[in-house]
Amino acid sequence: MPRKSYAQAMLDAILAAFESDPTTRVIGPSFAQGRGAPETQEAFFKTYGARIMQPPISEGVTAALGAGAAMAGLRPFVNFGTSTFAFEAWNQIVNEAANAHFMSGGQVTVPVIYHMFAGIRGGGGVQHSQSPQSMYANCPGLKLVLPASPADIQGLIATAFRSPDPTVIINHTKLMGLEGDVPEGDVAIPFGQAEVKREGADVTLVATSLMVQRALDAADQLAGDGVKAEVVDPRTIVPLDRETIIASAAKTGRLVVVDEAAATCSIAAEIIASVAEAGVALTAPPVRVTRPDTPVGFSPALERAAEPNVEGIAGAIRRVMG
Amino acid sequence: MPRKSYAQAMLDAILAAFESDPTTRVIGPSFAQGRGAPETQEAFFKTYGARIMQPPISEGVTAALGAGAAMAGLRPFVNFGTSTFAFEAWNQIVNEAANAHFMSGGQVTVPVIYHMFAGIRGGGGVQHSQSPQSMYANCPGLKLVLPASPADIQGLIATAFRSPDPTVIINHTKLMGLEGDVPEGDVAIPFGQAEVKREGADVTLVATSLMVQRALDAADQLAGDGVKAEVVDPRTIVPLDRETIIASAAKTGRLVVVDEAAATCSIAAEIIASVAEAGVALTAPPVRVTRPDTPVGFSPALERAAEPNVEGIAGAIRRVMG
Amino acid sequence: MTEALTGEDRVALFARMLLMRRFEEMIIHVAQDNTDIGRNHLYIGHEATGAAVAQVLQPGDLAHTTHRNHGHLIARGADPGKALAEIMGRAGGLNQGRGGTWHLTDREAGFRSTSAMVGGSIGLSIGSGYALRELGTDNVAVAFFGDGVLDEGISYEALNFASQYDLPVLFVCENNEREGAHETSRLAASRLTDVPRALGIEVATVDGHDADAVAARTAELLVTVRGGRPVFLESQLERWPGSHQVKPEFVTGVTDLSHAWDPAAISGEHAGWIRDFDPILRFARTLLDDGTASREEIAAIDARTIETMAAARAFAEASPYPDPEAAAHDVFAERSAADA
Amino acid sequence: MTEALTGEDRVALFARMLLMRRFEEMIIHVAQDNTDIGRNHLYIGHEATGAAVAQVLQPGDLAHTTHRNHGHLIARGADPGKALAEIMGRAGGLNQGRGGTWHLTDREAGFRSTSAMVGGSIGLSIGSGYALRELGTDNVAVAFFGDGVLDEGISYEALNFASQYDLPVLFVCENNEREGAHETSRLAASRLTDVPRALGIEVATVDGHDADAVAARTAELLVTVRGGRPVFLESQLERWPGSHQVKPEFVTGVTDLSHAWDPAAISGEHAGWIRDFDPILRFARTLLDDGTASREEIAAIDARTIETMAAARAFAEASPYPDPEAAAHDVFAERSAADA
Ligand SMILES: Cc1ncc(C[n+]2csc(CCOP(=O)(O)OP(=O)(O)O)c2C)c(N)n1
Ligand SMILES: Cc1ncc(C[n+]2csc(CCOP(=O)(O)OP(=O)(O)O)c2C)c(N)n1
Ligand SMILES: [Mg+2]
Ligand SMILES: [Mg+2]
Repeated sequence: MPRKSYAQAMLDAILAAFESDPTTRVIGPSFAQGRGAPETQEAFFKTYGARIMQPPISEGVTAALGAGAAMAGLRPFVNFGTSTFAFEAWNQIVNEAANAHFMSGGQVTVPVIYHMFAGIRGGGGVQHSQSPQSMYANCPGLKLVLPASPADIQGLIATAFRSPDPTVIINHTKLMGLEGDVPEGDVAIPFGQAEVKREGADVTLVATSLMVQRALDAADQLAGDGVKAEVVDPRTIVPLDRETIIASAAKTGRLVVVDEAAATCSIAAEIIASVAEAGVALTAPPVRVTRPDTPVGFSPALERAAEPNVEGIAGAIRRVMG
Repeated sequence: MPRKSYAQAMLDAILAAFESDPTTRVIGPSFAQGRGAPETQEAFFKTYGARIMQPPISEGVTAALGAGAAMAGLRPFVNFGTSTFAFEAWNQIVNEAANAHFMSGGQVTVPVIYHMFAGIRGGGGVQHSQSPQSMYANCPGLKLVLPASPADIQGLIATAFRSPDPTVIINHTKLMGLEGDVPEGDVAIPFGQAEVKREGADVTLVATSLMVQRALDAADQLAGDGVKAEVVDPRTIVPLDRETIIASAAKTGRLVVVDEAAATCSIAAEIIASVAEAGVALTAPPVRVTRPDTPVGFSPALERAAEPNVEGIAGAIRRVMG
Repeated sequence: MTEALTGEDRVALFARMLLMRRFEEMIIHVAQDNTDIGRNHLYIGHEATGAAVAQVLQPGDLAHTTHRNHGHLIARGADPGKALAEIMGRAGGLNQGRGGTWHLTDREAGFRSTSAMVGGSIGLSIGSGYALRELGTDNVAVAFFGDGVLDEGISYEALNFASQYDLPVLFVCENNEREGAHETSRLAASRLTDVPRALGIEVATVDGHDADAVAARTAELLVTVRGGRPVFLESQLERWPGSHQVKPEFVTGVTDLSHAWDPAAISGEHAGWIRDFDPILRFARTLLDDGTASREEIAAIDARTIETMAAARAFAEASPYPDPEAAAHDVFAERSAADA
Repeated sequence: MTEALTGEDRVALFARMLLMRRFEEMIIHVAQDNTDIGRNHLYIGHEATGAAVAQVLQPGDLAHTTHRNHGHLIARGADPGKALAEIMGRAGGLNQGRGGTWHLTDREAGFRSTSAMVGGSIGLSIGSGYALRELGTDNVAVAFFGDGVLDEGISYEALNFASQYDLPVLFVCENNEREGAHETSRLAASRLTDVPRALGIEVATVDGHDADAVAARTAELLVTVRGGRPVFLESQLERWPGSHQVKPEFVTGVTDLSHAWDPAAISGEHAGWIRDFDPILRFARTLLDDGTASREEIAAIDARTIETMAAARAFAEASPYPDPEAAAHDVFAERSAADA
């Protein structure tokens, strides 16, 4: 399998969609945040310039354009840059794009992709470090994708470009440089299928996005102490593969959930609640590891304090191991 | 104690704040949605017209105005009408008002109240029936208030007007006509104090907003079968009185959570997760009763299908009672 | 394409307007008999705009409308029975009962999604215009919206976007605001058209009660739009006296076409509006005056229209409410294994 | 209030501009030595605007600025040491290290909250203007923002709002966009000022490299603003060649004041910008030419400024990083029993 960076895999997936489907468009082309694969990006611009549009700084109408164009037969990949910029388009995403298929009685489909970078990225400060995934997860009608590896981003973007539904893809800025193996050929990864990224019998770690990498590191660290952690990556939050998560928790009897968004009403809460509702008898109370309910300060010291890290995850594992 | 409607209590609280504090303002005066207390409203307009402003249909700048004016010394009560209209102001609420105190290193306070009507209201259709409470709960820096009774709305608005922090108040449209006893005098209800609205030893029902009334009805209904349900109303979601909730769940050993928002990443999930994390040993798996993860269709038949109702709550109680 | 409408066209245009009016009157009747249809924003008084624009559009042109959408849908050929069924929340409705009055949608008639958010239609129209251009069609997008939409920042963004990128969008603003009344908008510009004009968009203003004028002006403007430049048309309207009602009422009475030839018979509180601003009576008068139609022909059209409405109402009332199961259908077009 | 600035005022204005410039140069130095200060948007080249506006404001006037805020804060008196400490993420920073470069805030200097969202400052300024009026003060609000803000719908909403409600807001747009370059904005209007003008707001345009002109024009406009009408001032700027850099670089070199009297010595790729558009050199030249200051006085101001910067840097570097505990402080001004 070829090895490539997350940024490269992302561009390759967009490129492949552009090659096979003439209705694809990119709206907002600064989609690698200067973080990778510049040659591919340049080649992409050269080949497909006419299908790429740089909108004004008008996120509201840009999101509406994406939804409207999707209804009218295009497949736009709308890139907002930092996820908070899309807050200017909240109504267009959660109240237009998300609802149109249902509201029209199924007459229209809205195959638009809304892509954004999120998370504590290093110096982003209070207004550029958010992780809005749970807000989107609470909006019916949007599919929600959090790719955690080069293979995932390539395979999930491939699926997003074939999906008839509006899809929000949230990429963690810090993942852009991550290297990994990516299968060749048709790599589409179906939505709603969690991946067990590491098997283990003692404790289930459910993690999303960058936190999958942190959870894997924590699992490595704990392996030295003889703790066998299983790492489950849901990959898509909507639809959510509760079955795989619940089965893993039932197997290990211990649950730690790691997500970078603020704690209250987070994906971490959702997963813990789903396992509890399923009646899984856990050996120890589940633990969530998230950003606390605080904005993220600019200072590196404050970022470090807010960001879920390997030590925190390892600590949570130790806690549930008793 | 005088008996009055929810709408009346709401207006009385605003009136009292206007009387005692000359820096209070109302931005967006259609705050009773034609649903009650017209005389008080008229008198209010007459006395305080100069402190009431009707903004253009520009929710973004209206929310920014509220935040900016609060920073500069006023106490604005900004009313958006239907909660989805505030989606046009998402960035101004969650990324400006919510962050300014923290981001400035505590130099500024933002005592603005953002008020909105939410929920399945009868004929609202897909775009006017949302319950955005969990989205706000996931945004650090906003206090979040869901008053469920005339006494609560009066007492919580009183507190909101004295609070230095940005506060989102979500009122369920269907509560406006509800009658109840309201204490006289200084009725401020502190944020972060749940109220046990009905005591019971067998099962804990945690419910918010209109669902508190539904939960009380279900508790009544089940009392006939000898089931003693305790109904806990958190009243504010941020801050959340987890202590009272956990204590009640520990006492009864059974938990049903009722909230009208879509299920995934909801307040219901948050409460179930909080109880699970606290290690409360429940006799039966907890159950959430929410709107499913669907938009709310217009037809009364579809509203009824989406809305958590007394039968659904009673069913959930029976399930946890085994 | 800019040729004047033929007599036949004009009679068809009149019939279209009357269909729209009788449809809204039927809504008032239903609202009076039925409490479940929510808050309706009727199109009464706007008919000349929606009908004339529809008349000069071409198949494949996409239109977007607002909370005040009934007339636009009917004008472009939506079935009145299905439209009424939708407004009544029935399974046989255009949107299977999911949309209701604010969201009437008919793909066949060129409506892909109807938003009730102020600013919804104008935003989506940018996407339609862009797609129609990119797909290499000769079609255009039309955004219908009220004066209130100019209060929202997204309207400004949409106008700027369309102007920047030469999108084939016709913006139709139905301005029913009374000078200084601030009933549905609070714009500091002295004229609505100052905003699009500042953004380099060609603007035009038309008397929205004059069907001939709207049709002629729109046909002209569409040449520019099909050529790849957006255009902004303001249709100036006198607000129908019933339009502020939460629940529609017959404030101006059921339209009596004989008022077209017998204005002396007009009476009541709102006689002024009926006499001077009802676009249906006005157009009927014109057609009579220039000999295009006779009283008998007009009466016959009305009779047919009233029959159509009776059939529509019968259809809608016979349509069942949706199955509760349907409440969770069509959240997504594609379901996955993880969906319950 | 509209009297011309005295010689003393003008020298003070020059000193203010130089302080702003040396501050940004210090940031470049720090960035070169320190990887932790993130992405900075420097105010180099804009100094005449921020300094001149600050010079004619009054105590109590509230200002709002953007991601490109350093100059505005320094111009209104923020401590350079605390400002630098903030940019370096230190506990002794203006915002205790929570804000960083994009959010410098100093209540004493009249800044309540600095947003890095495009459109943030202009929105908040409406609230400040409204509050200042409602509280019965004679003060005004100022919104500083770039040309890119006119792309966002909220700018249009803000202008409309201010015009509608006669709010005392001075809108200062620092336009550093090159004709047709679309580097920071894509506005279809032929001039930026077409938008506020369409909304009934008085507009003015000034050469943003000319400190005297900005001060005089702003002082004039503030009379209108204090009288209760918003005004829109466009400051036209030639983009500093370094401003597109993600990490600031010395593309134009450390400012050499002797270039004011010895332009022949200017060299390098960007000599044109330095010679024609550097507002500091230009103002120094004017002060020399009209006899307001001598070369020696200018050199002495510079020496003091450089000393101030040395002290600022020493202060900032000695300031510790915030305590990790502080990451959860001040989320709310009021904590409750339910807070952990
Ligand atoms: C974003 C948003 N804000 C507020 C509303 C509430 N609202 C519904 S109709 C309306 C007035 C619209 O006026 P206009 O666009 O002129 O249309 P008209 O009803 O006059 O035809 C308002 C404010 C809304 N639907 N959406
Ligand atoms: C809502 C939002 N969208 C996008 C951005 C990203 N962004 C930061 S600065 C900038 C350009 C701003 O241009 P302008 O306002 O002219 O200011 P300048 O940098 O030229 O001084 C953009 C698009 C943002 N910060 N906020
Ligand atoms: Mg109107
Ligand atoms: Mg600029």
